[in-house]
Amino acid sequence: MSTEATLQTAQALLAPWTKGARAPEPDRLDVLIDAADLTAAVQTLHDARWGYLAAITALDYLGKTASFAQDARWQALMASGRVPADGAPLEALYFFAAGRAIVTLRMLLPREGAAIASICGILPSASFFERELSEMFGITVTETPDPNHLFLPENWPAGVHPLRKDFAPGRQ
Amino acid sequence: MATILGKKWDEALEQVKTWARVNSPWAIHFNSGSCNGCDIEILATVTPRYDLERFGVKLQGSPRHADILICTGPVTLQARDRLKRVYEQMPEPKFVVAVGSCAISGGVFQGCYGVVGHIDQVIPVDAYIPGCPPRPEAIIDGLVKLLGSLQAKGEATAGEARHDSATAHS
Amino acid sequence: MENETREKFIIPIGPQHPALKEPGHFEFSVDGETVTGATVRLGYVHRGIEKAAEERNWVQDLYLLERICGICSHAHALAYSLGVEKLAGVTAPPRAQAIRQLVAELERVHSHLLWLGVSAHEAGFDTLFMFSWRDRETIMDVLEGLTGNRVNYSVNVLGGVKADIDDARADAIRRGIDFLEERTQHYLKIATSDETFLRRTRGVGYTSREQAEELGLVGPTARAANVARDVRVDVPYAAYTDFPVQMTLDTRGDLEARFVVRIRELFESYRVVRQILDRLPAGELTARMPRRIKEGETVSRIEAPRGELFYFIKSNGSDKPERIKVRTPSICNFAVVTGTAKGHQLADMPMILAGMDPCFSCNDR
Amino acid sequence: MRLGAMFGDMFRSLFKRPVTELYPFRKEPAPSRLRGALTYNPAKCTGCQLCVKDCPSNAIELITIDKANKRFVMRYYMDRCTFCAQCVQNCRFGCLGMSNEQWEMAALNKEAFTVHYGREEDLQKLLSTNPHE
Repeated sequence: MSTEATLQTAQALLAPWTKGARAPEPDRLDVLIDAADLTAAVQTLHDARWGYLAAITALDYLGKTASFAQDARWQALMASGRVPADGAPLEALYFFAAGRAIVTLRMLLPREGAAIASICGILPSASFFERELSEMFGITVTETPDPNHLFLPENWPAGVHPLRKDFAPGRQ
Repeated sequence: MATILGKKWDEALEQVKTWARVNSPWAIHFNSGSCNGCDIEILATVTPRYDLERFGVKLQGSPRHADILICTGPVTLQARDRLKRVYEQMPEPKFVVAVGSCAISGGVFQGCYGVVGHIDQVIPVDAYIPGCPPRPEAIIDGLVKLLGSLQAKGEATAGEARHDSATAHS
Repeated sequence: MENETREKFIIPIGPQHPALKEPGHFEFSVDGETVTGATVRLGYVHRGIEKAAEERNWVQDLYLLERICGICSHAHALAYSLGVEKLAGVTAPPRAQAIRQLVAELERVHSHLLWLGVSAHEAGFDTLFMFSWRDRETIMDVLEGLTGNRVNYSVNVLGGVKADIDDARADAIRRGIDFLEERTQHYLKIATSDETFLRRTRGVGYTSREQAEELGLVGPTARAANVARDVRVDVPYAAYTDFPVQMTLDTRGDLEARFVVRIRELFESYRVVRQILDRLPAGELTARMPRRIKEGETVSRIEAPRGELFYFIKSNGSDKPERIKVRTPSICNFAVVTGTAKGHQLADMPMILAGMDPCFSCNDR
Repeated sequence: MRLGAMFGDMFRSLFKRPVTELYPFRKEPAPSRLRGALTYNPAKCTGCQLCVKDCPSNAIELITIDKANKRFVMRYYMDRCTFCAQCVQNCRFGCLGMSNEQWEMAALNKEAFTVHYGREEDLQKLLSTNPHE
């Protein structure tokens, strides 16, 4: 199957939850979804045996809130009243790869109290990625089988998340 | 008379100690956050081509058996206490060799949040081997330099004992 | 009844253990000698490279990221440079791409031989350990002569490579490869025929194809379970379109299959290295790179010796990256230890762990 | 199915020349491209600072003695250097290089690792103004 066809299959599969889609590169497809729909979307990809989970990461948009003015997900988040007007969002990225094609599920999360459902029930291999996501970005992954730190020491201060933009590494 | 014999005995003992220390130093290797580059080069020095055992150096698993602590890498948050503990467990006299640029100064990892610093901010270091990673020959060179300094130090101590016994005799 | 009354016994191994040269902590819960569960704790070599990469410029990051791992340093540097070049819209010249692939394959040879020795050591087969490391020095000499350093070759620059290959050097590489090919034949024979060694590998650490896919394994560990996943074939990068490789698969899924797959991959590497040397494209070594990289995001994937290496790079248009995500192959493959440990003897655990070729410094970053 | 698959290798090794190199008693020349300590040619330096800018580990400092006459002294921290040769790549005037002779740099104290490169008179001038360096 060609890369385009593979991507089209994924697009069709994910259509029920898609809030927007874009193709940043010829072999990539970014699908914008709501955080609440994550497990359903992953389940669909998994049931259709579409690709494998390549990575999970997140981005911090501190000071870049303006770039979301047109984003439906951002408006929905603002409407929910969970975000202070100047609170820059976090964006969780779930990469799935099938051959050359890469589909990225992108979800906006509020900065305070960011939470996302675990996909370990569908893909057990996500456990390490979810542990990393929660300690590095402070995104709570609900019902993940092992919520402990993966990389950071046990005595790492609570509420400090190294990969957020407001973390400035000072010499210890 | 007893003191003279005692001094002679001390002198001989010092010489035996130095001989043993210099001819068969056992080493333990500790990775406190290295990229593996130095570790595989240390491993390469004990394999047939470089064969560190020519100098009596043997890699040991237990700090209790080791005379030399070979450290690689910058010290990470989680490795700091372990490095200290391994060092404290080693019997006296003990010597530390820092292998690689990051073990000496932090190298490229200076300023990373997971890095506490370099080896000599945590434990005292006796020999430094720069390189990223140093060639196995350079590691041997560093160890030979360290053993040379031990020999010189041992001879000086034995010399002192000899000097003392000479003054006691007169 | 026995099982219920018996207390669960947990054996911690590590972080400082004689089996591996790197710190990692494992906890095996055991019933007698039989393992009933395993967990892993990482982070002893966590330096915070991803964060540090956001604070340095694009060129400095190349060398920082290269030092994520000393064994597959070229894979990291290559994935990063290809990604940044893609973002900047620059393509490295064909000669540079071919040299990159050549070094990548030589690195695979060094890594697999290293692994062969270390895992033989875990099995108590120190003769094989010493012999394979003796022969590995051939490839180290080749790499040192070609790039100027035995480890952390720093052969990449953004936009190309530093080291060129002339005829004399090509001959030196060919001589090294010829010698190693003969030795590798011998090692393949040993790994598949020595009775004592097979007792340690045959049927140990078995994963079925479905299990391997479920656990998300990558690289030789997955290919040993017949999962056809190889970035070099699926998404050819550098010069892999001009010098393609064959995927090496095995259906058995146990430790022996992992040995066979890795050793057979060596032959494929030797073949490709010869092919590149014979048909090395002429031309420049570097293309000009801008200091500031255009705004954008990209994904760069590489087949490192241990499996798929995944880079996500985001630029904000300045001379520093906005975010670099590194997903290393080992973190996917750890599932093979935690997933298949159950039911094995405790004494087999070091072999199973070594069989996936773990790299803690890759994981922890 | 056989036992002792490597006995043959071991037996043959007994009659072969040992593979062990006798370093440090016999030294083989290092490969020509080996990246050892940095070398600096003060006559060619224009003080553009490009080497300093891209150094991943801040191993180089370029001290200006007299900008108009292009007199610079390079302070090189050998202990920080990662020997990546990016500075050599960056230098457009060919004043930097990496020595394949100076790579046995082990020392028993760290002071030995901070070295100054430059013209003799510039070095003296620098060291006289900074007695601690």
